[in-house]
Amino acid sequence: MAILLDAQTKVLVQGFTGRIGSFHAEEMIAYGTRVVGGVTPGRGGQSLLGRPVFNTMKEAVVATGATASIVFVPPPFAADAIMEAADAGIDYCVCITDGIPTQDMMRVKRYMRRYRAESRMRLTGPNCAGTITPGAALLGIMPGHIYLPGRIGIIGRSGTLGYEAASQLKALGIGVSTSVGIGGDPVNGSSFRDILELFEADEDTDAVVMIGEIGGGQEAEGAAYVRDHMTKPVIAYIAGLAAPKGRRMGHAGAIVSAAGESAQEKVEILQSCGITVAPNPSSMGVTVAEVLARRMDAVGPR
Amino acid sequence: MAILLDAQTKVLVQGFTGRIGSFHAEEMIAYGTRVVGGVTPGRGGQSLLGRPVFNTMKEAVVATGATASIVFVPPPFAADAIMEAADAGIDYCVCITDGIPTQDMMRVKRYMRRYRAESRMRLTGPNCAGTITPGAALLGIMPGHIYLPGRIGIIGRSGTLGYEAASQLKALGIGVSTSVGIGGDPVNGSSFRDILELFEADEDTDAVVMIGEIGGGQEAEGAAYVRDHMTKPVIAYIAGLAAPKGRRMGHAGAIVSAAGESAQEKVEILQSCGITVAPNPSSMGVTVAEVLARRMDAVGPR
Amino acid sequence: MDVHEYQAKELLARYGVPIPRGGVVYSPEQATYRAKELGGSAWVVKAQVHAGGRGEAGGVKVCTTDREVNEVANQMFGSRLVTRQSGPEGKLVYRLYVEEASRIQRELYFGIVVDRSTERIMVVGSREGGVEIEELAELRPEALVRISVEPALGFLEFQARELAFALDIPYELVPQAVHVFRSAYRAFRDLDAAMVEINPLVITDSSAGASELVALDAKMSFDDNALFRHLEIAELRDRSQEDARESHAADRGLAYVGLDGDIGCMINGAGLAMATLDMIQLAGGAPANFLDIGGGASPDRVLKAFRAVLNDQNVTAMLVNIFAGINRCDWVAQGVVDAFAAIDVRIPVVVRLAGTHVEEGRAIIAASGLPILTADTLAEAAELVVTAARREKVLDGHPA
Amino acid sequence: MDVHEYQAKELLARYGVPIPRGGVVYSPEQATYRAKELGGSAWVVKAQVHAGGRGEAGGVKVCTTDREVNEVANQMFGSRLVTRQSGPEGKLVYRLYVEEASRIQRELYFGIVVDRSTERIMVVGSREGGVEIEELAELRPEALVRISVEPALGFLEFQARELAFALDIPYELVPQAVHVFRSAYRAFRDLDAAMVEINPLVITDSSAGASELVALDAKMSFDDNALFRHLEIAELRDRSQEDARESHAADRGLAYVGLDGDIGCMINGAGLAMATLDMIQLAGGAPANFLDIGGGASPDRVLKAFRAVLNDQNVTAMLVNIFAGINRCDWVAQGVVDAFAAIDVRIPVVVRLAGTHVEEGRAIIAASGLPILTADTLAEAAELVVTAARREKVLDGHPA
Repeated sequence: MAILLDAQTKVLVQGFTGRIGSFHAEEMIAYGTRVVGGVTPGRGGQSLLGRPVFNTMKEAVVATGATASIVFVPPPFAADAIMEAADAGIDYCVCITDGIPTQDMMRVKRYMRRYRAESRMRLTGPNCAGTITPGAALLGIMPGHIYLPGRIGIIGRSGTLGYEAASQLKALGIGVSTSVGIGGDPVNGSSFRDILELFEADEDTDAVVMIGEIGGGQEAEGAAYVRDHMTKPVIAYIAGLAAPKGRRMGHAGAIVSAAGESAQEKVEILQSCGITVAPNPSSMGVTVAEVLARRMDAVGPR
Repeated sequence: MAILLDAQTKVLVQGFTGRIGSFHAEEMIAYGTRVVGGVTPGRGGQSLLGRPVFNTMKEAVVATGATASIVFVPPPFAADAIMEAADAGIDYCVCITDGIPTQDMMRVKRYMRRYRAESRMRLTGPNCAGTITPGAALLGIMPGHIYLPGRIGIIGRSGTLGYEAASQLKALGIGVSTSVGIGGDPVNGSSFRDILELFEADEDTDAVVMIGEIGGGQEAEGAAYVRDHMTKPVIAYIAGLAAPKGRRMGHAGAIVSAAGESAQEKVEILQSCGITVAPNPSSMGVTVAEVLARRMDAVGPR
Repeated sequence: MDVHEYQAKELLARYGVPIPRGGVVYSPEQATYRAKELGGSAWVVKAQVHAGGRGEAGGVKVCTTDREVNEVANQMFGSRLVTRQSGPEGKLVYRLYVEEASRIQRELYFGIVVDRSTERIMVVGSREGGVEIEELAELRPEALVRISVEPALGFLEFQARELAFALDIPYELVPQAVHVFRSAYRAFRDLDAAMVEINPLVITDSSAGASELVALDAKMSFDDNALFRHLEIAELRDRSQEDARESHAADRGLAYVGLDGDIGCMINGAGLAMATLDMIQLAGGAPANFLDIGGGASPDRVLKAFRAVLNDQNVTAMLVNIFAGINRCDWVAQGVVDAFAAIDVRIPVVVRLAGTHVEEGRAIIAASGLPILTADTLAEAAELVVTAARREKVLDGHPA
Repeated sequence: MDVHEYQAKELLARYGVPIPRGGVVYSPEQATYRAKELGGSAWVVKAQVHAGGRGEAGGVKVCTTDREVNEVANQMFGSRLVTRQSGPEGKLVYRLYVEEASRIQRELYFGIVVDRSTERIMVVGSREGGVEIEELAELRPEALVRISVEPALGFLEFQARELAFALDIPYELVPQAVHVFRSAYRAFRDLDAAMVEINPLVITDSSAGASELVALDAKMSFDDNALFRHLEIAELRDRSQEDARESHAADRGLAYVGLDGDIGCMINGAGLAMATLDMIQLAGGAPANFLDIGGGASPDRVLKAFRAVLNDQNVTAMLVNIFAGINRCDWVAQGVVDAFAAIDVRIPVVVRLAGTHVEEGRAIIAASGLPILTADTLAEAAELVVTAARREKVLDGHPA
């Protein structure tokens, strides 16, 4: 099933009846995602897009058996919506919302630790484009048509740069197993490392593209995991070579504030861990193709 | 070594230079306890009773290698002292202080959960008389001479009622492996169940006396453990048959506020779990002797 | 520590819980004045006492004229209200609360307590307000919604929302309900409460404008151990609502609980004190009090404890039971001897000493030549004091 | 969002951090008046700008007479202070802070930040105050004490005490230090700060009475995402300290960062925007700005973005790079065409469209007949815009 999401996954939309929630719910349904309902407090009992609306996540989970949710709730209420999903027993939650206060996310992460690791909800985002298993299901806001089904995993902080990677791959006839946006905020639900682990264990993934950027230490942490534990090749790109120190580049998390957080330093760390780094954002696709070709040569024809 | 404490255990006294701390430190030393120093912020570098005083628990643990501590810090600061002990890597902490706010203790319990179960500090008390392994070491405020070394474990909420039990046993020539005061507060460090587990696993203990009282559900929880997991006989007494409902009897935790919390109800629960309940507080000793005698008869002479 | 309804309401209102308009009054004249000031055509006059069950006991009256307010207030002031929670003596009424009458559409229950089993704060709600929660919990536990609060994060918005939906609060009032619930939680947490109860929390009738949530009755009690950091709460203590014997003892730092029997008790340690009461009862006697003199009992403290016990006119015999740990039996014995010198003790006194310096203690009692009965064990001591009390009663002309 | 030193001090003082007496002034006359009002014989006059390194740049002066205060204030007002953090243009000085001079015995460092690796708030202290913490962290990391804060419980008393002892604060000042540290932590937490820095935190000389701790300089910055719940902080924004281009864009809801190059950029998505800047730089060009127009880019939003980019006089060519996800290429294309109609665009514009409705978008550009250069890939687009910019410079008489 690739990772996190497949055609069978039952999905709830949090903030279902809002303008943005309903728009993307429709898009996700059109892509084939099994959206089984949504939550908007006070709108319980109504229906939208042929799906039921519930007042609370607990009710919605009980009624639909959903295991995944996507959050389109505005920033002041988004952290609460994520905790509500966790408490309702959701396995996988994607939070699209951009602009959640950092301390709210710290509280969310703290809250989730009350559950045992094995039953803890997995969160990706916030401030991300979502997750797609091409040809199967979309839990996000990305244009589905740019992803070719295939065997390359993608993990990225940035939505549009993920699109760029997927479409470069598609142009070369290379498909994607699952593409996961982990989001551009300083405190986020899942790290590169968390998702790399899933791809390493996934039978449907042959190699992983990791798209990082300036700020924070998650790329370096992911790279150490690649060096110590991964058997599959990893290809990376780090955005922000041209970014000046101390300035926030759009993403709340994209600011160089400590040693090892600039793009150049990250590139060096990644390379030292055996990761092939694409020299520029236009060559993500070809770099993957080269690595795959080398791999094929090494393995020989099967 | 019986449980929790033996003659080798290195002990720090928190609130060492205070009137109460220094008095009991001297008593503990006289009993043979290996008190290696104490902490009083701002008195670091001084010495008392021939032992060094430190400013912080971290320093004290590093300098002395202590693994246990006893807290004589006044109520407004006692919760902080317990957390400091946990953070400094202490294995076993006894808190004597009476009068700690309930929410402070909730915070302490919450704080301690940040450590993995296997490396988490064990706390007994607050509002207890402490723990003694007769003939080996005393971590508390009880009169050492009333305890005969032996093979009966004692767990009690009340200090003086624990003395009563120990001296009744002594009068019958029966000794104690370890006596543990878990304290009279509604939120405490260790429950009956926690200490019953230790006694069940302890090679030096043959039977356990459990001294409960009105209020809360810890006696029932302990009884369920006895029924499901214990091989050693347990003898109990529950204080407060004469206590009216809804009144606080001295201990902050001794108030009947829900079903199953009265002494009579507890006695019934304990008996239904196979625990022998002493009919009155004067017969704790003889009830133990009877149970041991029956046991001997059943086992036959060894 | 308990506070009055109006105090609980004022505290909750400070945190954002809506309450009906009203005011506390200390005389019938003030009651009438307050009713006029509030305006409207109906008022509720409520006796302010520390005991539940006021309504059925006649402590809550609806009035529709100033005159009626005055009459009701006249009846209530100075009376002792006997409710099913007040004890047979009832509670002195010397404050009333006059508040505007609310039009009630529905009554809900909302409460916050410390849950000892999870060691967390627990929020409890029910669609069935206005009834006693203990009864509801026993008879129909499924009617209660319980939500455990993670202390790290407090009572979360979604939890409050879930409770609001579970209580069938109409959609348009859900945001207000979330606010009320979380406000009450913050009051509980910030003020170190032991209990908050809003019963009933009402949804008002929409006949006079939009419906809203209002805390019609409220109760709060506080963690005594935390009063050191809430002086403004400590000041709300109302001694008129307490057992006079207990106030007297508490002022002297003694943990005293008044009971209905005739055997006075003075013991060290709460557990031993409870056990001693049990022994007296098993021996056929009835304890007059619970009294723990605590650790470090100086002769002076023993004297104070003696006074607290003898303060109760019902006491016909007294038992002193000390198992000295931190205490020393010789100090206690000296305290007892001093007490006999300071007070005119006219009832039989049984002393049982054990633990630290027991021999010295017994010697002091023996050497004093005082008519003190002594015992070695708890059982003996209980027998002795029960027998002595029975004899006293006969001597006094009471049947045993 | 950054605030001025005096604002940070006022906020911290509200939470209990001691600061020297002082006041903000807007003219040399006010400065003299304030110094007289403060009394004493020495004052520090400090330029209020959003940039560190003021001292070495001449923005902090000690004065010993009123007259000197007046002269210093006269020099500072209206000047642009260039520090190593201000950028080459410096920061406009239009507020000064006049404060009583402190006698310093020792200087410490105290700071609070969000630690991204542990996802917790981290408290940092050092015995070596007054120096730049970044430098210290790089050169002598062992001189820093770091304490991670459990969000459930806050900065605990014993942690604050450990820090105080680690900084060698004298025993008699430890309770005050604990109070200062925890007060600053509460300010950080309650106000959703991104950074609190007290540098130096000084121990005053005991020559004039007992030593005490004082926050001699303070800096705070705030989480922009949390300003919605801190309107009083949001109001402290000082536009005079911002890049004018950025203020202009921010007012229009655009994420804009001014850079030093000449190629204007308009991109959707922060990651793609950073990558596009990288591509321009790799192609030999220099970006004039970072600009993310975000999702849901209506033609109106595109027009605003055009204006924000062209607002910068240095821009000689412009690149529009859109990978439409939520956006639609046809809307963006229409926005570009509308912008050409609304603004007199005199520089070459390169447009690269991809994603949702890309064909329709390209058709709109083609049909417009406007002199717009188009590209299919990011690499092509970067090449085109860099070449165009170089040509423009030559035409303008600048060397390439």
